[in-house]
Order: sequence, then C-alpha cells, then structure tokens
Amino acid sequence: MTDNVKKHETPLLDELLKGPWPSFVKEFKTLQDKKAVANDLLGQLEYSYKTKLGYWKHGGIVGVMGYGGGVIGRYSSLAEMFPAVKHFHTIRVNQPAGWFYTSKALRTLCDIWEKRGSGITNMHGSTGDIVFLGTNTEELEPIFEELTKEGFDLGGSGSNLRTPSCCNGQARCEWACYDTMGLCYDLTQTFQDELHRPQFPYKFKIKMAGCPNDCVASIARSDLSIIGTWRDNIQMDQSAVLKYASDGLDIQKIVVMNCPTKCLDWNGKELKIDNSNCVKCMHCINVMPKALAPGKDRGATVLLGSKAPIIEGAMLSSVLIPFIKLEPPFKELKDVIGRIWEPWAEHGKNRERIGEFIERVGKGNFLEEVGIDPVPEMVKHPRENPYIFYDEYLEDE
Amino acid sequence: MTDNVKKHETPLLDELLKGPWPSFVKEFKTLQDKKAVANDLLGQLEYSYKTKLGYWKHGGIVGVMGYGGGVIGRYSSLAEMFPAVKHFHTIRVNQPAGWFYTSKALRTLCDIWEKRGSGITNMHGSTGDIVFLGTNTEELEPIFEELTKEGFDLGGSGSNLRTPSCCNGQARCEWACYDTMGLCYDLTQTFQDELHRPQFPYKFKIKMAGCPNDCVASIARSDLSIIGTWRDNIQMDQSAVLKYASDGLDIQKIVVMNCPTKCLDWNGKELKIDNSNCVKCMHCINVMPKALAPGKDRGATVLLGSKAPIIEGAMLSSVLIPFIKLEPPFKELKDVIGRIWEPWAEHGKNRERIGEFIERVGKGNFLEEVGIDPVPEMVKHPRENPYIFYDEYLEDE
Amino acid sequence: MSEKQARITDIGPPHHDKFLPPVIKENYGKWKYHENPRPGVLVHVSHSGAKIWSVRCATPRILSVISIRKICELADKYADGYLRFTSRNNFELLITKEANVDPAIKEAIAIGYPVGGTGNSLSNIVHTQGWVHCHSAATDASGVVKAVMDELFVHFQEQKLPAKLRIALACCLNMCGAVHCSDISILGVHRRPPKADDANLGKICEVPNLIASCPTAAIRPTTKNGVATVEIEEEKCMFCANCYTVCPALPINDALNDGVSIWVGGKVSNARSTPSFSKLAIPWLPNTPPRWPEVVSAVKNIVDVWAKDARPYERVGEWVSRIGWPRFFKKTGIEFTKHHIDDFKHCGGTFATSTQMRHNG
Amino acid sequence: MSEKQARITDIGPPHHDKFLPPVIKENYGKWKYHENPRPGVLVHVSHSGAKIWSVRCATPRILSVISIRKICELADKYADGYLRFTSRNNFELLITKEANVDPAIKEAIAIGYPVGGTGNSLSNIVHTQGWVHCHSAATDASGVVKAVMDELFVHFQEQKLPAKLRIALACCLNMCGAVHCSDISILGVHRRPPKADDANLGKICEVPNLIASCPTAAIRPTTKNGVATVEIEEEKCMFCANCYTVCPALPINDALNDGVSIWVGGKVSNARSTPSFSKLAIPWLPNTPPRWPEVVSAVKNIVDVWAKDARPYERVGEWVSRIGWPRFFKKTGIEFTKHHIDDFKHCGGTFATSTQMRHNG
Ligand code: SRM
Ligand code: SRM
Ligand code: SRM
Ligand code: SRM
Ligand code: SF4
Ligand code: SF4
Ligand code: SF4
Ligand code: SF4
Ligand code: SF4
Ligand code: SF4
Ligand code: SF4
Ligand code: SF4
Repeated sequence: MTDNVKKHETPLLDELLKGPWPSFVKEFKTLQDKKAVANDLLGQLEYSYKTKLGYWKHGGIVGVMGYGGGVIGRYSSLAEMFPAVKHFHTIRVNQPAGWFYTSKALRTLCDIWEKRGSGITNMHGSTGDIVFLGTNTEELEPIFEELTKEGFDLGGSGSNLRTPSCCNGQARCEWACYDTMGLCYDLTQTFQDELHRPQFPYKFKIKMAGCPNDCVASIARSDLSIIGTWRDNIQMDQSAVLKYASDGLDIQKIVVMNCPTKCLDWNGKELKIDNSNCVKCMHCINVMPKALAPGKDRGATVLLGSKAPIIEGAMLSSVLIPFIKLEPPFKELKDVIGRIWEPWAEHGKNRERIGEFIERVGKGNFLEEVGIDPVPEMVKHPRENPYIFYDEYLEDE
Repeated sequence: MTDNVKKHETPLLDELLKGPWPSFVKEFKTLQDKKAVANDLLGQLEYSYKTKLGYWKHGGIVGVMGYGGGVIGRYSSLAEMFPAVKHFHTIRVNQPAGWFYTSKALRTLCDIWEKRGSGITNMHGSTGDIVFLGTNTEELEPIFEELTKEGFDLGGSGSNLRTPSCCNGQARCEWACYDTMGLCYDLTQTFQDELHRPQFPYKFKIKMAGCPNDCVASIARSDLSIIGTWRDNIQMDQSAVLKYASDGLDIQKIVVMNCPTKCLDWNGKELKIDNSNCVKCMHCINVMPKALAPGKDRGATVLLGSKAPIIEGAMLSSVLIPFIKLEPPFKELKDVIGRIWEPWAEHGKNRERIGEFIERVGKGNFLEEVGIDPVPEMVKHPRENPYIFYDEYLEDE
Repeated sequence: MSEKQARITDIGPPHHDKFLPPVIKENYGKWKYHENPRPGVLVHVSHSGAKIWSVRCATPRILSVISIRKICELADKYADGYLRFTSRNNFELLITKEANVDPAIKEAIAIGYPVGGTGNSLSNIVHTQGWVHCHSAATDASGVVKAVMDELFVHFQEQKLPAKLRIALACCLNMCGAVHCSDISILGVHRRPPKADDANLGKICEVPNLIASCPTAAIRPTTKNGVATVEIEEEKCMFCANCYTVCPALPINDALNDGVSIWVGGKVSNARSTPSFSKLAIPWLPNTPPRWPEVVSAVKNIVDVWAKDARPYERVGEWVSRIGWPRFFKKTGIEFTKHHIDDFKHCGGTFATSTQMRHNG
Repeated sequence: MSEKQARITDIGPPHHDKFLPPVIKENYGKWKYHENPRPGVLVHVSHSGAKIWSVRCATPRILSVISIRKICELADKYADGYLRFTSRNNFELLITKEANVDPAIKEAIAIGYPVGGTGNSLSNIVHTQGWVHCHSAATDASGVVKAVMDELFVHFQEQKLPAKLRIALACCLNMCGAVHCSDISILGVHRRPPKADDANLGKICEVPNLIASCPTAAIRPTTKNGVATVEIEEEKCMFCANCYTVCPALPINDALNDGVSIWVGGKVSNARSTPSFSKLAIPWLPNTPPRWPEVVSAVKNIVDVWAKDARPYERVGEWVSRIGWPRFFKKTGIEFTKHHIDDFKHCGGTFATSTQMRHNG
C-alpha cells in the first residue's frame, strides 16, 4: 500500500477469482497493494455486489485544455467510505488503427498510467479507444502532456466525432477490399478538430470494415459505416474447390444451400457462380478461403445512421453510396463526409443522431441536400404508404 | 326520356364504348333514354372528363328511420346543369352470403331499383354490398320498405359494423376449412344492431375466407379476418401425384422449390411432406388439387386489424387466435368478437380503427383486457427495442 | 307503436340457401377437387361424383338493371336461373349440364360479357367510384379500368401469365379498392394542398376538429376578411385529403395536378409468400381522360416485363423479391426518385441496412 | 501564445506502421488465404508465400498495467514484441516463426490467458462498465461476463458450435455493448420509475429540459415542500432512464428490481442473411451477484438448444428464422409473455400478418 489504508475484504468478488475465464477481479487485486485507488475501487465494487447498486455519479465537465472530449468525469457517491475513488474519471486514448502495438509502445502507456492514474485499463473500450480507468481531475493535464509527448492523443467523447476504428484489414486479412487502417488513420488525422471539439448535435462515429463480414460491427455501431466490397466476379480456383470437396466439405449443403440468392451451382465436379446475382455476402468465400476470393474491382459501400436504441429505437446503418472506390487521399469520401455533416450540424436537434435526423427530415430531402442521387439500392423496397410530399406541380399558363 | 330533357352529348365518354372490355358507359347509355338521372349522370361525368374534376359533394346525414347506416348521401355541385342528379345517394343492400342469386331474386331487386332510383348498380361494392347508385332523399324510405318486404335489408356504413362478406367456401370450393357462408350469415344476423346503428369509434369490417388463399382479401380489408386452415397433415393421394408428374408437371421446380419452408421432398417417385414444418400456405395444394387437400382437423385463424392507409398507414390483420374450431352456433368466436369490441368501443378515439387502437394501447395490454393469452404465433418476432412496460416488481418486505 | 311494428327492420340478408342450385346444396362441403378445362371455366367435382361447371364472365361492375336482366336471361337459359358474383365483380353461371357450357360461353360473349379470369390470368380490376359518385376522387375509376382492361384483354382471356395477376384501382388515398395489397395498383393522388373556401369554412366546419384531422399539423387557424378560416402550410402538406373528408370547405381537387400513381408487388394470399403491401413504382402520371394512355402503357409495360421474366407461380412481388428492386427499375425503365424512398413515420424499416447488393447485375 | 505552441495537441494516434511486424509490412494487402490450424490460431499466407501466425488469447478487457506488461513479455518472447488487440477485446500474438506457436500457446495459458475464440466458436463477450465505472448501470458488466464465460468456456476453446457465437452485454439501455445486434445479449434493465430527489432536483437540473427528455411524456412538473420538482406518472414510464442521463437528481436504480434481460438472434455480418437486431427472449432475471446463476443458466440453455439443433453456419437468428419463434420458445422452455409483443412506436411491423403457421409442429 502506498497509503496506509486497510485492504478491503471482498468475499463476494473473490468468488469471481475462480473458474477458467480470466478474472477482472484479479486485475484489480494485482494493484490492490500498490494503489489506494485500486483498493477503494475493489471496496466500492464489493459494496455494489452486496447492495446490488452502483455508486457512481456523472456530471461536471472535466477535460483537458482546448478539448471538448476525451475524458469522462466520474465521482463516487461513497467518497467517505472510499476516498481514493472520490474522483474516478476515465481517459479515452485514441488507439492505433487496427489495435496494433509493439510491446514498447504498450509499456510506455503503462508507465504513464501507473504513475498518474489507477493503473487499470480497458483494452479497449467499445468504441475502440484505449480506456484509462480512473484518475483525478488534477492529473488530466499532466497525463495529456505525457501522452502527446509519446505520440498519443485523446479520443472522442461528447457531441464530437468519436474515435474512428477499423478491422485489421489488409494488414492481416486476405478479404480486405480497401486499406481500412490507412483510411482510419487518414480520417482520424483529417478530422482532428471534429474529434476534439464539440460541433455536432450529438456524437458521430465512424467504423471501417474491409469486407461484408464487418468484423468491427460498423453497420450496427457507427453513424458512418464504410464496408469493403467488390463489383466484379468472385475470383475462383476451381482445383482448390475440388480439394475442399475431396477433403470432405459438403459443398452443396454447406455452401450452395446457404447462398442467399441461390446463385451457386455445384454438380460435384465444378462450382459455377452466377455473379450477376451474387450479392457479395461473403459466405462461400468464408467457407472456402483457399478457393474463392472477392473480385478485383474493389471498393466499399458507405452506409449511414446506426446507433443504440436511445431514444427512438436502435438503428442499423443504411446505404448511402452503393459503391465507392477508396484510394488515398480518399478525396471523394472526405468530400461526402463534409457534405453529410453540414445539414445535420445545422438543422439537427440537440442529442439527435444523424440516423434520426435523416428519418425526421426524410432521406430523399437529405440526399438532395447532400447532392447524392437516389438509387433503389438505398431501400429494402420503395415506400408502401401514399404520403408523398410532391414538390413538383404544374401551373396554369 | 321520361322527362323532356335534352340528351347530353358525350364525345369523350363515347370513346369508352370501344374496345373488348365491357363498357360502363354502355350501362349508363342503356338507361339514358329512359331516365333523366342517367342522362344527367352521363352529362356530369362527361363534364368531369372534360375538366378533369369530380363534382360530388358529401355531407348531410341521410338515411332510413332508425338506421345509422346503409345510405351514402351525395349531391351534385353542378345541380343547375344536371338537376336530375342534384341528390344522388347510394344505398348499400346487404348481399346474400357468397353473392349467390337466383335470376328471380335479381329481377326483384331490379324492379325496385328501376322504379325508385337511377337503375344503375354496382355488383358489388368493395365491401361486398349490392350498391344502388343514385336516388333522392324521398325515395329512401319507400325503397327500404320494398326491399325488406322482399327479404332484403340494408348493409353498413358509418361507424358501424360493416356488411360482413365471405368467399363461396364450402358451397363450391373443396378447400374451405369451415362453412364461410354459414358463418357469414350467422354473424350478420347476430350483429344486426351493430350493423345498423353506430356504436363504435369507427367502422368495423368482417371478412371470412375458407382457406389461406383468402379469396376475399380478408387479411387486407377487414378489421376481423377469419381465415380457414387446418392443424393436421395434408391429405395426399400419392397416385394422383404421380399422374401430375406423368402429365408433365415439373413437381420439383413448380411445387417443391416454391414451398416456403422447404418441407416437401420429391424423388421422382414419391412426394414426402414434413407436415411438422408445413405452414399451411396452400401452394402445393393449389398446384395439385387432385392429389393434395387440406387436413381433416379444420378450423380457422382469427386475425385483427387490417385497413386502408388513412391515416397512420395501411395495416394487415395480425394473428389473434392461431386456431379456432368453427362449428355452429360459433359460440366461442362470437364471444371473442364481443370481448374485442368492448375495450375498443370504450377507449377507442373517434375515427380510430381497431388495428390502430391495438397499436396505441399495446397488443399485450389489449390481449389482457380481452382475456387471450399471448403466444409467439402472434408476432413475426419478439420485440427488438428494450422499452418494456414492466408491471410486476418486487417490494421490500 | 303499431306502426313501428309494421315496419320490417333488422332482418339481414336473405339466407343463401334460397339461392343455391340443388347440386350445390347436395354437395355443400363435399367437393373433392376442381379442374380448369379452359380459361373462364371451372368444374368442381364432388366426392359423390357430382359436378358443377362455373362460367366466369366479366362485368364493368357498374350494371344497369337492363343488363342485369339480360344476365338473368342467360342464367335462366343455361344455368336453371342460378348464378353468383365473385369477389372481383365477375359473375359466374352455375351450370349443372356440361352440354350447356359451350353455348353459354358463346352467348355470354355475344351479348358483351367476355369469359375468362381464371387460373394464372388477369381477372377483373377491383375498383371504386371515381367521378361517377365520389366527392373525394383524384381520378376516375371506371374509365381507367376500362382503358387498362381493353389493353390487357388477352390476359383475361388466356391463362398464360406466370401467376395470377391482381390489379386494383382506388380513386383516392382512402383506398376503397384494395390497392394497398395488389400485384399492380392504380391510385388517384392529389399534389396540391387544399384551398380553403374562406367565406364558408367557418360556417360549415368546426375549426378545432379540422386542425386535429391533419396528420402533419399543416393546418393553422387564421382570420381572413374578419371571418375565421384556416391556412395550410404548404411544405407540410402530404395531400392526404383527410381534412377534406372532415370539412367540405377545403377542396383539394386540382384539374392540372391530380393524377395517378402506380404501385406494384402487393398480394393477399398466403400461398408461398406471406401477404404484403404494394410498393410505389411511379409517383405520378397525368389524368388524361378518356383513355389515360400514360397509365395504360405504364401498366402494360410492367405486366410485359413481369410476364417475360417471372418463373411459374411467381406473383409480381415474389418476382421482384427474387430479382431485387434495382433490377425492377432497370428492367422496366422506370425512374427511381426521392419520392420512392419512404419518409413517413415508420420509414426506417424500409431502408437497405446491409451491403448485400448485385453490383454487377 | 508561445505557451500554446509548446503544448502538443491534435496529433491523433501514432501511425500504425510503427507497430506492424515486418512480415505484415511486406505483405500488406497481399494476403492470399488463411487457415485455422487449431482453435485460437490463424495462419495467414501471402501471395509471396510468407506466413504469419496469430495466437488469440482471451482477456477480461479490464487489464492492469501489471498484466499488460506480462502480455508484453509474452509478445517479446514469441512474437518479436508484436501484438494486437481484436475488436472483441482479445489480444493476438503475431508470430513469424511457426516453431514459436505452440510454446506461446502453452505459456499464454499458463499465465492465465486462454487461447481460442476463432472459427465457429464463442469469442469474448463485448461488454461495458457496469458497477465498475458507470452511473447508469442496472447490473454489473464484468461479473456477469466472467460468470457466463466460465460456464461456456469450452465453447471458447473448441470450434464445435454450428457457427460463430457472439454474446454481448450492456449494463443499461444505452447499450454501449453492441447488444442490439448479437446472437445472445445480456442487458441490464430497470423496472421502477425514477424517484425524484425533490430537495435537490430544482437546483441541479433544468425542469423543462428534463420534461422534454422523457419519450413517453411521463414527467410532470410539481412543487413539494415549496420547491420545484417533478413527479413521474408511473403508468407511462418505460424505465429507459433517459431522464436520469439528463438529470442526476432522478435516480432510477433499484436494488430489488433492477435486473437482466436476455435477447437473441441479432447479427452484424452480411454473410448469408442480412444484419439484424436482437429480439427479446427473457424480459427479466434478478441481479444475483457474484455469479448471477439465473443469467448463466438461461444463456447456457439457449446455447445448448441452438448448438444441438442448428445446421452448420446457422447463426442463432438464422436458426430461429428457420424453425420459427413458436418453436424457439418451445424448445428452450422460455415463457412467452405480453412483454415479448412489441408495443413501442413501430410495433405494427412485428405483428404476424399471415396465416402461415406450424400448427402441428
Ligand atoms: C466506455 C464505453 C463503454 C465501454 O465500457 O466500453 C461507453 C460508456 C458510456 N457511454 Fe456509450 N460507451 C461506449 C461505447 C458505446 C457504444 C459502442 C460503440 O461505440 O461501438 C454505443 C452504441 C453505439 C452508438 O453510438 O449508438 C454507445 C452508446 C451510448 C449511448 C446511446 C446513444 C444513442 O444514441 O442511442 C449513450 C447515451 C448518451 O449518449 O447519453 C452512451 C453513454 C455513455 C456514457 C457516457 C454514459 C454517461 O453519461 O456516463 C458512458 C460512460 C461510462 C463510463 O463510466 O465511462 N453510450 N456507447 C464505450 C466507449 C469507450 C471507447 O471510447 O472506446
Ligand atoms: C480479429 C477480428 C478483426 C479485428 O480486426 O479485430 C476478426 C478476424 C477475422 N474474421 Fe471476423 N474478426 C473479428 C470480429 C468479427 C465481428 C465483430 C464482432 O464480433 O463484434 C464479426 C461480426 C459478428 C456478427 O456477425 O455478429 C465478424 C464476422 C466474421 C465472419 C462472418 C461470420 C458469419 O458467418 O456471420 C467471418 C467469416 C467466417 O468466420 O466464416 C469472419 C472472418 C474473420 C477472419 C477469418 C478473416 C480473415 O481472413 O482474417 C478472421 C479470423 C476469424 C476467426 O476468428 O476465426 N468474421 N468478425 C475480430 C476478432 C474478434 C475476436 O476477438 O473474436
Ligand atoms: C362504395 C365503396 C367503393 C366502391 O366503389 O366499392 C366505398 C366508398 C367510399 N368509401 Fe370506402 N368504400 C368502399 C369500400 C372500402 C374498402 C374496401 C373493403 O371494405 O373491402 C376500404 C378499404 C378497407 C378499409 O376499410 O380500410 C375502404 C376504405 C375507406 C376509407 C379509409 C378507411 C381507413 O381507415 O383507412 C374511407 C375514409 C373514411 O372512412 O372517411 C372510406 C370512405 C368512403 C366514402 C364513404 C368517402 C366519403 O366520405 O364519401 C366513399 C363513398 C363513395 C360513394 O360515392 O359512395 N373508405 N372503403 C365501397 C363500399 C361498397 C360496399 O359497401 O360494398
Ligand atoms: C371466385 C373466387 C371466390 C369468390 O367467392 O368469389 C375465387 C375462386 C377460386 N380461387 Fe381465388 N377466388 C377469388 C378471388 C381471389 C382473391 C381475392 C382477390 O383477388 O381480390 C385472391 C387473393 C389474391 C391475392 O393474393 O392478391 C385469390 C387467391 C387465390 C389463390 C392464390 C393465388 C396465389 O398463388 O397467390 C388460389 C390458388 C390458385 O389459383 O393457385 C385461388 C384459387 C381459387 C379456386 C381455384 C378455388 C377453388 O378450388 O374453387 C377458385 C377458382 C380460381 C380461379 O379463378 O381459377 N384463389 N382468389 C374469387 C374470384 C375472383 C374473380 O372473379 O377473379
Ligand atoms: S471485415 Fe473482412 S476484411 Fe476486415 S478483418 Fe473481417 S473478414 Fe477481414
Ligand atoms: S458471396 Fe454470397 S451471394 Fe455471392 S455467391 Fe457467395 S454465397 Fe452467394
Ligand atoms: S378462400 Fe379458399 S376456400 Fe375460399 S374460395 Fe378461395 S380457395 Fe376456396
Ligand atoms: S401447404 Fe405450403 S408449406 Fe405446406 S407443404 Fe404445401 S407448399 Fe409447403
Ligand atoms: S377511393 Fe376515395 S374517391 Fe374512390 S370511392 Fe373511395 S373514398 Fe371515394
Ligand atoms: S391534405 Fe392532409 S396533410 Fe394536407 S392539410 Fe389536409 S390533412 Fe393536412
Ligand atoms: S451500457 Fe449504460 S451503464 Fe453500461 S457503460 Fe454504457 S451507459 Fe454506462
Ligand atoms: S425512465 Fe424514461 S420513460 Fe421513465 S420517466 Fe424517465 S425518461 Fe420517462
């Protein structure tokens, strides 16, 4: 113990030291002797487990100078019992794209955080940040200074652009239809101002996945979802298909029958793909990675608007651009991003996500504003109700 | 011409005397010489064709004594040009179930209508009524008297039960899973009061189809849709199946591949049905009526709430009772109808159809009120949003 | 009191038993199967071996008593006076003797009632009043129907379509014809906000009710020339005419801008796919009486493309489900506009929330 | 000004290039295929023939600097110091020499980081803060995750499930974990309306804002003991806690009635079926720390039934789509209640509008 405080007993939490899955309680315990904050966190959590209630208070804006995000202020409502967690703010540190690290970089982060905070992290937060869990208001500036000196910066929070994130893409995946990590880095740098200074009606998230498997759940968890895909034919190595078959894969049952548009045909000797009906779902490729691959004319589908349910119900992102080529410097995409932010930033209501905004003003109107032509790929099906806001009409001559 | 009025020229409408499809203009023309009202109707319609506008006015309650429905009041706004259609009310006459007639009965109706109205009808209106198109306020009572003397009564309009209708069912269809016409007659008689005297927040329609083909569009066009179905296995005559095959029917392509749950299996010699997965869609039976038939344990699915779009968007009826046996005197069904009317009649807003009412108060609450247990058959899928109105909770002891 | 008793009320319709041919009465509920020997003719066969032939004849739905009497004669001559009407406004002669079938057909056709509409064909168009009787109509009903059926007549007579084809028409958004669930729907639409009859509105209508009737809150109270009336916020109006239903002093008809929209892909039966709503294909076509050539050719085009492309038993909506909406628009050459994208209350559910797409289709 | 310049801001994250192993740099964008030699291990093969092995190890997501340093040692020893974390909070050792793979696995397991989560297995549970850090939590996050993963551990280690199994947890309706689209979701829920802290509310919160924050208009202004506060119309409250987010003086936590709901059948990938939301399976289970036995067995039950019944590559939602919801409830023995029937704004679309049903299933 750095401070001379009594180690809290945690009989309930100790139950969670048992079992094969790695224990978060152990993580706290490794620091309990070293840090009063870890000890008091354990104490308060044990108290939560006993009483079945949380004891954190939100509110009160804390942060670093000039930034409007990156820190979540949090205070214990049991500060008298657990004084070391009286302040317990988290810091969101912008992760490197694809969450790649060297041990050296990680150790640098550890050193800063051990010195100036609880020593406890989330690797990573749900949005993708490195989350430093628990520190005092006074430590914020020093931490920020030390982080930036080492080349790290804060991530987003509040009504900002949130930290963009992406799958590991071309770094380690054969299916990536564009350079997710390159784009993620580029957008993060391009939009530093939007990331650090609130200028939107509410949060805005960007996630990038290299192919329709969507390994970062971008279609469900980001206002802007950029998902790799291709326009031409699936690449196929017929002999590798045969190898899968002779190795025992039931191609008919496992592959063909699961194709959503039934555009595969397998006669035991040859796999045929009616590519004009392939909807690029990835399934056949997923099952036979050595035989099939996305086509060569690659790019991405851009979708807008996903979010959690508060308050109109959850949304999935919906198609904005069916296909876009994505090569550095990603000019067309950045241009589109600027254009979609504009009407939302101007006309969005407080705490209205862009998906909600689009539903409120009408996707057709939104497209007009943004200068994108409506195409049927944007809808599951055309409208079923007759409430058309006609805006053209004839006038008597 | 009964009256000495000039026959209107109708050059535009005359265009519609041409062509192979039967012409409604011809129907008017057959009476133009006999009836001023037909002549003026033609005149006004020609004027509409010329100006591309309608010239009817609604409003003003007209009807027969003691009834709150059955007559739609209508007035020409061009009465000076076309005095014979100054009043042009329609009368809805309750059709016999299944729209069966003898020539004798039809002639009786014709005689009454030729004497007391325009002589023009709709056989039938969209709800199912015999529609007498166009008469004066003064004729309403005499017509009613003459109709009832001949055994006919008025149908519904306004915030009433509307005229129930049904497919021809067991009268001429091998697939009818219950006696649609019997039930239709019975319900119409049982609910005469509701049919003739407004006692609901808005209209209420009942349509009955003998099987899931739904030849009266009940699932789309009636607040209460009663659609025949069965619970046991499809009846099959294997030799008749083979006959279809040898006559050239591609059973695999036309029947098996179109089964929504893929529960059919055809090996060229035998058709197998996994009845536990059959959803009673009728398709296979429709294609091979001589080989397949609905099972023997027959009854109906009861669904609630369909309607046209005004004003919240169109609705299809949704499942209330997955399966109900329907034998005279249909006690259980009538009981349910009474129970569903109660909360709606009491708490429904003005011009709120029952489907809208259910969405507003919550289907779960509605079921509780009506005393029907919720079952998963009622939903496409359980709720996706977390906004649960929990109504049970624990209290400290 | 005695007078009241003399008056007959609440008797309901006559019992159908009175109108059933004997063979139906005897075989009620005992039918075993049916055949469709030729377009327009069904023969139902009972477990007892008994048969009944139905000959289905088209009507324009609007029938004068003169015509009904002619139809009665036909029924008397070939069907012992028994006939019925169908849920799509055709009539069916119910014939007991096979030998009567062909002569009945011949005579029906001769006196102007074409035979067909059975099996995988186009049957009669379910429709509504239009300018013949309704105050609310944005187009005529019967005229459009006649023009369309003249053009598609062969599909009524033959059974060469991939599946049943159900067309419906409604002359306004009230949709008295089942256009919300039809293979192809023709719907009369307004495109201009109602114009208040300021002088009379206050007298005829209750302003608060009127304001409440507008689903988009486009109606605001105002005073003009000293009398209470309303004004319509044009941007908010979606031309539903609900206000006009509530208040006749708010006419919405507009000769130049009323017109017709086309919808596709709805269905009612539970066969194969579940019942579904029609979807917007063409937002607006002009009202061009007497024969609405734009509407006719738009409908014909859709029918032609579908008939050529669909698999057997694939209804219009099922066909589009298989090929996808982008291809529907491509194949039919119909333009996709912002109006096709739902912007009403529950629009979110209609947006494409997946990357699944035919990029090289 | 000079001070301001000295301060480094807006530099963004370090470029990932600095952190990529040489083999990845050289083969960036050139990978040809991958294999999955054993659970937890992937080998990606480049068009150049180069290979990289990834060994995936579980973490509890909450990591102390002590543990991170241990992981760094592991990376130094077997992976030249290169590692990454995944989108589900596992870490992956990026190994260039095949010979290092087995020893790395052995040591990872030995120091407490089990290897697995690849292929058709259960990977780590995406989750949130819970009582460890969030004011809003209706349940703990990490504790429930630990208890569930202990029970389902074999599915992390093996790849014998029909398809990938994605479980997520969020401690309140804000759903910071992607529970709205997961195979199985565990969601903390409140069941009692917030209780106004009358004495302080007026001081801390703006009442009009607060009233506006309630989606069901359940909050009404009132005065108690002379101070402005609000009261909650209990019948209208759906326990969303949006008011509490806006105003800390409206605590909604309730030790007895907060608990956990279970959701199933969501997914994110576009593979086979399109992305879809999770659906309610169990409306409420009690909060029973430290090991939430009711929640654990409810999740295990669903996994067991699915694992036994589903076809290969059938995610939970795809399986239910095939067998139908009635059977899901039957097979899992979960009770269907009125709470399962949607009654929120767009509920109509979730009602069964067809007669298609497995009556004898
Ligand atoms: C830390 C984190 C959860 C975690 O344990 O990982 C988190 C934590 C909070 N989220 Fe979140 N959200 C986190 C990712 C998400 C995600 C997932 C994602 O980004 O992929 C979502 C769902 C996607 C979305 O954006 O809709 C999410 C949807 C919300 C919402 C609902 C927003 C909505 O529009 O529906 C709220 C409510 C709000 O904004 O008031 C919210 C609010 C919050 C607050 C700020 C609540 C509060 O007022 O205190 C939480 C702070 C907790 C704390 O103690 O730090 N959080 N939040 C995640 C951020 C870490 C990071 O930066 O990496
Ligand atoms: C490492 C990671 C990306 C990253 O940048 O971090 C990743 C990596 C791979 N994913 Fe993924 N996926 C990763 C999260 C996801 C997610 C996101 C999530 O879980 O939140 C999804 C969407 C899940 C969903 O649909 O709900 C995801 C859906 C897939 C799929 C589609 C699965 C399906 O059938 O629906 C595949 C294809 C497959 O495995 O057949 C896939 C395939 C792959 C491949 C095989 C791609 C490749 O060739 O390298 C990688 C190894 C998969 C494996 O575990 O066997 N990956 N993958 C993520 C690992 C998370 C983890 O630690 O377990
Ligand atoms: C006559 C008929 C159309 C026809 O040509 O067949 C008809 C005609 C009218 N309908 Fe209808 N509806 C007729 C069947 C329908 C149907 C179809 C059905 O019943 O199967 C519907 C759609 C199903 C439904 O009930 O939703 C229908 C949905 C409406 C609506 C929209 C109701 C809604 O809740 O969305 C209105 C508007 C209203 O009630 O104010 C309406 C209103 C009207 C009014 C009363 C409009 C008015 O205020 O004047 C029309 C009187 C026209 C006239 O000149 O007589 N009519 N109406 C049909 C009744 C004949 C009969 O009794 O057999
Ligand atoms: C006479 C009539 C019922 C009545 O009481 O009036 C009727 C009678 C028959 N229908 Fe129907 N249907 C009748 C309206 C309907 C309707 C309602 C409508 O069109 O508004 C439908 C629902 C349409 C829809 O889904 O939008 C309907 C959907 C069917 C189906 C399912 C078709 C499909 O594949 O979706 C069948 C089965 C079949 O034909 O394969 C069917 C089959 C039949 C059979 C074969 C039943 C039988 O064994 O007797 C009858 C002859 C059909 C034929 O035309 O070849 N009937 N049938 C109606 C004739 C209307 C007309 O004049 O054309
Ligand atoms: S989303 Fe596609 S490209 Fe990215 S890691 Fe997953 S499978 Fe690979
Ligand atoms: S990617 Fe999907 S849609 Fe395309 S062929 Fe393969 S399984 Fe079929
Ligand atoms: S609904 Fe069924 S029972 Fe009634 S006529 Fe149509 S096919 Fe026959
Ligand atoms: S009735 Fe429909 S679901 Fe049942 S076996 Fe026949 S085609 Fe399949
Ligand atoms: S659809 Fe409209 S215009 Fe046509 S009859 Fe019905 S209410 Fe009148
Ligand atoms: S037409 Fe409809 S939207 Fe327009 S003012 Fe009238 S009620 Fe409102
Ligand atoms: S889900 Fe709710 S309780 Fe959990 S971290 Fe997010 S906001 Fe906090
Ligand atoms: S919890 Fe939600 S519904 Fe209840 S009062 Fe607060 S904001 Fe309103």
